[in-house]
Amino acid sequence: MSKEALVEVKNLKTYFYTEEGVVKAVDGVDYEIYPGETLGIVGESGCGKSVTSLSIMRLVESPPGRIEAGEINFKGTDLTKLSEKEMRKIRGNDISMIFQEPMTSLNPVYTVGDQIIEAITLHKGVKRKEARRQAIEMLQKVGIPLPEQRVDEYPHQLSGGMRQRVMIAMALSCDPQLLIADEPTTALDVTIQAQILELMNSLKESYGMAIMMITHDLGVIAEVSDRVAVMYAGKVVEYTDVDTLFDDPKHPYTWGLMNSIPKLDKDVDRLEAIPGSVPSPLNFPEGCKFNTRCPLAKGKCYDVEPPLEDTDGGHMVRCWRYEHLEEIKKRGERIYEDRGVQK
Amino acid sequence: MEWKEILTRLIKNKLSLFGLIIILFFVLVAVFAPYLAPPRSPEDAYEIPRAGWQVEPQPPREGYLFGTAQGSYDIFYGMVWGTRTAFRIGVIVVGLSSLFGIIIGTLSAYYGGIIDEFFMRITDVFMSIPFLVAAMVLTTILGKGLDNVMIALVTFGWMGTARLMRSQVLEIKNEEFVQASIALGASDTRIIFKHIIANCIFPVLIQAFMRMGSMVITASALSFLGVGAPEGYADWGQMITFARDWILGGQGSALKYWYTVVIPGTAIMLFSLSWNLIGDAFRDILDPKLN
Amino acid sequence: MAENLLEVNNLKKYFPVKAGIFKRTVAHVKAVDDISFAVEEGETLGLVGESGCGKSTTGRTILRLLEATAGEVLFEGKNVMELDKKEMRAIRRDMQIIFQDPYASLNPRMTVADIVGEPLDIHNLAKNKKERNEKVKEILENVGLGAEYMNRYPHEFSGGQRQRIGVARALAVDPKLIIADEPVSALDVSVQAQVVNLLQDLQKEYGLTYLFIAHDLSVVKHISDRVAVMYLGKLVELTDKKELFRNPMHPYTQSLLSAIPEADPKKKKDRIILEGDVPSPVDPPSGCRFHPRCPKAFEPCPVKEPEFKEYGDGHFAACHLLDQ
Amino acid sequence: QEEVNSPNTFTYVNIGDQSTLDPHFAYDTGSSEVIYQVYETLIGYDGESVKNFTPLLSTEVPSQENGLISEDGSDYTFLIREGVEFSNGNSLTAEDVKYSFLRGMISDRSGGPIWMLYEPLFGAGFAGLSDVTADVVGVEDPKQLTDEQAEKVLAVLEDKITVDGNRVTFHLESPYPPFLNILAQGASWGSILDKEWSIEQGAWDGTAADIVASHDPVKEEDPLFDKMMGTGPFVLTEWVNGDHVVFNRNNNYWRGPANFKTAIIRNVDEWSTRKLMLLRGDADMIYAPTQYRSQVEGEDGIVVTTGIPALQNMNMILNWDITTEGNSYIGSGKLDGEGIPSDFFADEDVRKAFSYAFNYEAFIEQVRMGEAIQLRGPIVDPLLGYDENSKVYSLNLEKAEEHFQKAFDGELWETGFTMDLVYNSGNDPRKTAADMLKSYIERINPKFNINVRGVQWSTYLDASVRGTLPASFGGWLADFPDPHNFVQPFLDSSGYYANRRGDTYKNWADEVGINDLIAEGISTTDSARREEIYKKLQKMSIDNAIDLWIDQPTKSNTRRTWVKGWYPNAVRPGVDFYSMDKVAE
Amino acid sequence: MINYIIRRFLILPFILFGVTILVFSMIMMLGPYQRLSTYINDPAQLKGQDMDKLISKYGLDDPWYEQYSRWIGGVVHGDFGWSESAGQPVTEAIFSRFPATLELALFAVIPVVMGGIWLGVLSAVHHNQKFDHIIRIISTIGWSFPTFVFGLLVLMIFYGVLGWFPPGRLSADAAAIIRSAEFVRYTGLNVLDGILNLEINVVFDAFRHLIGPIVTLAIVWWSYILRITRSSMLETLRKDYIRTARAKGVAEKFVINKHARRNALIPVVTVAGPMVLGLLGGVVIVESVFGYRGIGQYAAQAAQQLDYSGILGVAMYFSFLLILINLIVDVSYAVIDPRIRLE
Ligand SMILES: Nc1ncnc2c1ncn2[C@@H]1O[C@H](COP(=O)(O)OP(=O)(O)OP(=O)(O)O)[C@@H](O)[C@H]1O
Ligand SMILES: Nc1ncnc2c1ncn2[C@@H]1O[C@H](COP(=O)(O)OP(=O)(O)OP(=O)(O)O)[C@@H](O)[C@H]1O
Ligand SMILES: [Mg+2]
Ligand SMILES: [Mg+2]
Repeated sequence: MSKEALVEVKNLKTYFYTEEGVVKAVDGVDYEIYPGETLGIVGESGCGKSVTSLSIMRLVESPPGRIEAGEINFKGTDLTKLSEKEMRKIRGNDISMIFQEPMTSLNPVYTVGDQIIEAITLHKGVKRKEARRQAIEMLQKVGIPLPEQRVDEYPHQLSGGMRQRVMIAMALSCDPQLLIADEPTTALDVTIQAQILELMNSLKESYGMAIMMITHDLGVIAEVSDRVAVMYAGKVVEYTDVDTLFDDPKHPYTWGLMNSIPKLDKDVDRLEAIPGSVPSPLNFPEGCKFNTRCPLAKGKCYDVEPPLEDTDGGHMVRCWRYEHLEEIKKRGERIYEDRGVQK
Repeated sequence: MEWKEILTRLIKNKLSLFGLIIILFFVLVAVFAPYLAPPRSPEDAYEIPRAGWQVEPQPPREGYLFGTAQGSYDIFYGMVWGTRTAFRIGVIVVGLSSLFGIIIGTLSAYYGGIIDEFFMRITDVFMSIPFLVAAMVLTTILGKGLDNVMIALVTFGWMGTARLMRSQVLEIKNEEFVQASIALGASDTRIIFKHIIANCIFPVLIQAFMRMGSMVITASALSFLGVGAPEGYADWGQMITFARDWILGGQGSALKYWYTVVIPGTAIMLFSLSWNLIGDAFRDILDPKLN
Repeated sequence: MAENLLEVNNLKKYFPVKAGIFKRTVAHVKAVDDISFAVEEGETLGLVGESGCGKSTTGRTILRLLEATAGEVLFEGKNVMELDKKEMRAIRRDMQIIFQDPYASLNPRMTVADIVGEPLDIHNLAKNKKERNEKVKEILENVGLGAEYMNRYPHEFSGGQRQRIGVARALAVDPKLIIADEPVSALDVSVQAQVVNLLQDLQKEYGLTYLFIAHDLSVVKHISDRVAVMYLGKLVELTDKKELFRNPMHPYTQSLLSAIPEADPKKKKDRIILEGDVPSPVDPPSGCRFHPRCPKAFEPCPVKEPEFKEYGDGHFAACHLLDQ
Repeated sequence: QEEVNSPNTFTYVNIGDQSTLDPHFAYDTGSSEVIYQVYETLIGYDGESVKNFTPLLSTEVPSQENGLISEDGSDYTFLIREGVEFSNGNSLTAEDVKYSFLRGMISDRSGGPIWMLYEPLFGAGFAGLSDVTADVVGVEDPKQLTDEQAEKVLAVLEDKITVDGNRVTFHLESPYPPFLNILAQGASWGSILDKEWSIEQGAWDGTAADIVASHDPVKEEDPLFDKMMGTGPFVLTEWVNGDHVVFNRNNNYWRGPANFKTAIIRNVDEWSTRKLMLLRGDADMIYAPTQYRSQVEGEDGIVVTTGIPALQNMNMILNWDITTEGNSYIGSGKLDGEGIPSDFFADEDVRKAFSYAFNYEAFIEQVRMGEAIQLRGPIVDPLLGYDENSKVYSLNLEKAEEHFQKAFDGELWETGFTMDLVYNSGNDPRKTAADMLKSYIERINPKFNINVRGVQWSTYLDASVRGTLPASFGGWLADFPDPHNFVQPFLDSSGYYANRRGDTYKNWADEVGINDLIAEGISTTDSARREEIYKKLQKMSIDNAIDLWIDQPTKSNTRRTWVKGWYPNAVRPGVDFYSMDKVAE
Repeated sequence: MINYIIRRFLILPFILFGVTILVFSMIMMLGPYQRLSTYINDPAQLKGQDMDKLISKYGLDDPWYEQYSRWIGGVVHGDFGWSESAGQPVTEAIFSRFPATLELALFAVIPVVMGGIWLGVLSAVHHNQKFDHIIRIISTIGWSFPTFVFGLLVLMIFYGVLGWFPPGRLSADAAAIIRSAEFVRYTGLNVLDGILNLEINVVFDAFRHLIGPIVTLAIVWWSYILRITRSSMLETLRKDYIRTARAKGVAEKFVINKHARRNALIPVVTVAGPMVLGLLGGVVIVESVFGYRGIGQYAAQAAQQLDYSGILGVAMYFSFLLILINLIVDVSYAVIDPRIRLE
């Protein structure tokens, strides 16, 4: 791609030093986000999605967390090197973030207006009155009816969907260049989720910002992203544009993920279930971290961690044996064995 | 979490290890009291022997390792046997009041409605009188003596546990595993004991640890107010109350009678501190939010 | 056609809302408001709907974990609502429940053996400890867990494994009906499939009947034979799953189907995006409860409650449009 | 050289509190100490003396020499001082004096001090108004008097005190040697009230009709409960019970104004606090119990006066006739080693053995820190009948053993015994005394068991009245400095303590003539005869080991060196502020 | 909210009734002879052997319900009977001492609450750092020491050695000013009245006397508030909305002071009731040690002298006070927590 990346994450490692040991939550992640695009990040719970995004915001709780290595270049400056003060100027202004739980992400003791106004006055240097006007405008934009009235309400007076809209209004109030959305719809009902996703899409168009959309729902990914990074155990295992990914997943994990969800339009007798569960970040296996669950794993997979390799035209995969998968796919076989009743 | 694991973690934590060691030390002192400070006769074991009839405290000397307190009471003897008293107060008072609290709290929360209302109003009534004042009144009426002190402390000491237990049970009783058990056809008793109490017990336990020390302190406050253990009974609270009129020293030396206050004071403080440290550590271990 | 194992007739569950000085009941949460359906022996009936629409309440009321406000529940022809304590205990062997939250549904202070063995203890299904442990081992193996896990505590397991333990506990009494209340919602996608497969296998093996509650239509569709759609305490549509997806009659079902994001970027479908939120069940809208959000609402909707009736072979729905 | 703190204020820090300010109601040291500063009596003690009087509101001390006491010793006349004013400006008259005594006799609250007026005026057996009403009109309860009966009673009372100009005469039933002592008691019953003012406050209005209403008032409803109006050197300014009493100087005081404007009595129970207040100079004088005195003795700016005799004693009353019913203090209640029988202490040998098993010397030296003298019977030094050479017991375990062997014909020695020695909790000297007995007696024979038990005051009182205690502690503070005030309560069959020894003792005392001796002692004016009688009673107390006679504590006074003019008096409650001054060294 | 308060008012009579029954039943455990010691504690007064007369005079041998109803009948008319230990009617005794205790409690609560909260917040912010450990140990020690020992030590150091803070409530000179006719007793609180009367000496002197007891109470109760604030703050700092605030770019100082503290204080408010309960208990000891004439000292006295109307009165007034405080707590709860206020 020709455009210059807005954010460039290089070999990011964020560890937590806990009593039980070192949690390698993010263990060498690379990706870029370009202006105006949506990067989807998908992966199972605990694979490090949130920690990556918090690392970009430099909000990883420390102690116990620490960014161990890597660079996060935002428009040419390495965020990991900035002072806390400089970083504060960026937060909420250049990069904003919305979170999974709309119920708990707003401070219950302040009105939603206050919380949006705080963000505006903090970064735009405008008077409170003007900030309030802008806040109402933002609420209007995110589709909250009667914004003049809602602005003085407390979070608990709003429904979940509304709160998420407020969160979005707050995040967008300072025209950020990047919006990090950490599972913004997971806690919402499907019908509300559809509302929010549509809202985000329309706002993205009118604001022209980049979005980093974190989710574990492949449906959402397919709906909103331009490019996708699939994460597993603190690492990106597959990274390409959204169409390619869904057309031709090359990593056995991505494959499994896609086939383990039932489709509305296709009937299958059985789902393909990836066996076992994600290894504990306290002690990842040697070699490829997926080897504990991968049916294709063999030899080298148990010893050496595969690199994130460009297979063709920017389709990056972290697998020694992805070609093997190609063959199986061609044969139209299932790669994951049944794990039902064991006799 | 299993007991073994809890213990391991208590030992790993420096502060709680300190607490455990101190408590262990006191346990040993209590167990070996008859050897450390042989009583004249077993029935009078809790009666502190007097070195004479002198009122003024006398400093440590041969035969009286910690000196003698007001009235020539042997401080060493009082401290050694007082350890047993401290455990007795702690264990019996905390044990019984926690038991009452658990029963009342559990019944209130589990059955709700009028039962809840009834028990909670009773709790309110008992909580309307400051603990120390209430205990003081009851001890005064029952008369001096450790048993009466303990009765008073138990009578007015169960409400905190009851409330804690109630809120715990209210929380737990709607948990899905309780529902699951009901769906399996389990009886009330089984649910209460196997599921509810087992899951509420830790906060209560933590609270109990914290109260172990404070009960000994409260008992000493009662001694101070003149309604505690009878004169000459081996009890730390009494020992420190003996120091009451000597704390400020005399004749130009503020530290003249240091041993009367420092020795029992340290023991009480260490005892209470240790339970608190263990309780604190316990809470940290059991509260995943803080880890 | 098989017998109806479970028949729910005009079931209502209102939760009182207490307020005021004397904590008097000032209103009711009409969590389940007059619903009727039947589940045939051996089939899976899916029950979907948005959060708070009353799915769990339905399930729990059937099992009498909650006492119904009105209506009857016939299990094998017996009205469960009228059973006394002892009969209820007995019937609990035949009806079981699996919960949504794999973390909350297992007692953290009991070992796996005790959790799975509990139903055996309660109903005296094992003569002695040894026999009980044998049985527990067998059940655990059935759900894909090795005997080596028996003496561990729930927190030592992953979500998927815990859910298997929950399933094992329900299976221990050899039930006929299992009400699965969102058993996979809390699980990761890759693990979801494991549990779904397990449930399907168990059904085949033991001839179980499921009432499968979920908010995720795609999962429901995958596992169910028939699907019921619920909205704000009422059933709005109930039919065979193929029929439902081919020919959703109720506007709510239609929008629900279209709202689901599909894991296929090429398929950009036309969405019916509903306005607003689900109204409160305390004071539900008059007439058809869906009318304030319904894109197709017309005159009778706010005033008259549509009847839940059959429109063609086993396809029930409640919408005024259908009567036009 | 130190400067005097607040030279215009005198602060005395004491313990306890006051129960009332009504002189006819008060019967406790705390109250008397306050009353003394405001009210005055007809005569008072001369300085430290408890025998010599000095005139106060009367111009002369009556005596047979000056003719103010009649020949037969039964009429006492006082000449009332002229020109004395109450602090409200009213003049003192003889009427005020008569009113004061009549008002006292009428109000006569139950359990109060007024028996001391009835006994001399009406004779032995008369202890209060009810005895007079019973005698005169046959009504037991004065509250039931009809107006007519009341008139009769009042007339009888008025006959006893007559006024003639400025002369007030008391007509005693028979000679009563300590009568002047009673009137001279520094506070309370002898106080002279302002009649006009008192009636204004609602006190007895002088009529017979008001007797019923004024008799035996409920303390708090007593009109003079919290008000005072006297002729004394100070005026009550503020009384906050249990905390402090503030007096201001009476600038018109007939003997001239006091040395400081304000005097304060503060009540602080905590010793450490009192001590610090003294050391900081915020207190001019404090109450320092013997055992803590060493903490302040020798400090700069502080003087301690010790060895002040106090008309006070401590003994252990032995119960000759223990109530066995519901008694948990006497074990089995039998002579079987597991308890003691009801008549345990009726055996003289047991009493003697106990008397020999007490270390009087150590008790006085260590517990009293030398500030006490051994008792020689109920009468204390320096009252009539006290003989410092009389026989006493001392610790002698062989003798004790001998007596124990003899007791109950040797049976006791064989079976042994178990009993409780009970003291009221918080009283350390009593506890120590009990511990002492226990330690010596258990040493004599391993079969002897004594359990020392502390019980709270109310239980103690209850048990001692019910007679369940095998032995109880007695302590007596004299009402007036006369041996009668000791022998009567301790030895007389109708005395307060005799009651605690049970009927066995009462009968015995009657048989051996103790009661007669006491009666003779109080009605004899002849000093020598009296001395003889009291010496005999002392001797009987010791010879028969009626009780375990322990000690007579002495008092001490602790004050700043800048306090001048303080002097001790064994009888007077509290201190005499008027005599004192604050002057830097 | 209002309903809740009204409900509490309606329950109030039951609780008060319960309290009277409770205390009365304790007193009735004594026999009439023993209860007579309530009236007479000097054996010299019992010379006439008129105990029985006294018992019937005071109605001590009536059945309990008669005695109780006699008493409760008075209570209804605001008459709590006569307090033997105070030598005053109970109500008078309590009201004359109430300002002193109120003054002490008010001034003690300020450092306790301010200091406790401040230290608790600091401790939480420095969670698991040296500062946190030190503060925790000190507070635990403070909690582990008998109050009266502290009191006596404070007395020794600040009065005995330094001469700064004398015991009692006022020195003689200041007391004389207060007694003078010109001095108007507006409130009974010496400090306040001193200010209102422009008597700086009184204010100063009253303060001098207050500091000792305050310090003693504070040492003990600091640790209590500190612990609760600390754990509440720790919990709050982990809340999602704190992360939201940080993500907005709010400076850490404001995150803690504006967003976290207010929320953290909500649970702290709920312990105000128990704290006051304990404080009132502590007052009993502290007032005894410092010779400070307040309700606490009175309670100690009354209990020791078995002055049952006195004890009953103190218990009643303490429960009035507590119920009042709980009402205030509920209201302040609502003020800081809009979720309740708007209910
Ligand atoms: N404060 C922390 N201390 C210790 N470990 C942490 C902390 N925060 C996160 N982790 C660990 O880091 C790993 C990655 O967590 P992260 O929150 O990034 O997962 P995620 O992919 O966002 O999962 P989810 O889908 O559940 O949100 C997890 O194993 C988690 O336990
Ligand atoms: N015990 C209860 N008391 C009062 N209201 C209740 C209770 N249980 C449930 N409700 C209410 O009843 C309605 C239906 O709840 P229910 O749990 O059945 O919904 P659901 O469809 O299972 O939702 P979800 O998908 O969130 O589990 C909700 O509005 C809920 O708030
Ligand atoms: Mg996450
Ligand atoms: Mg549900």
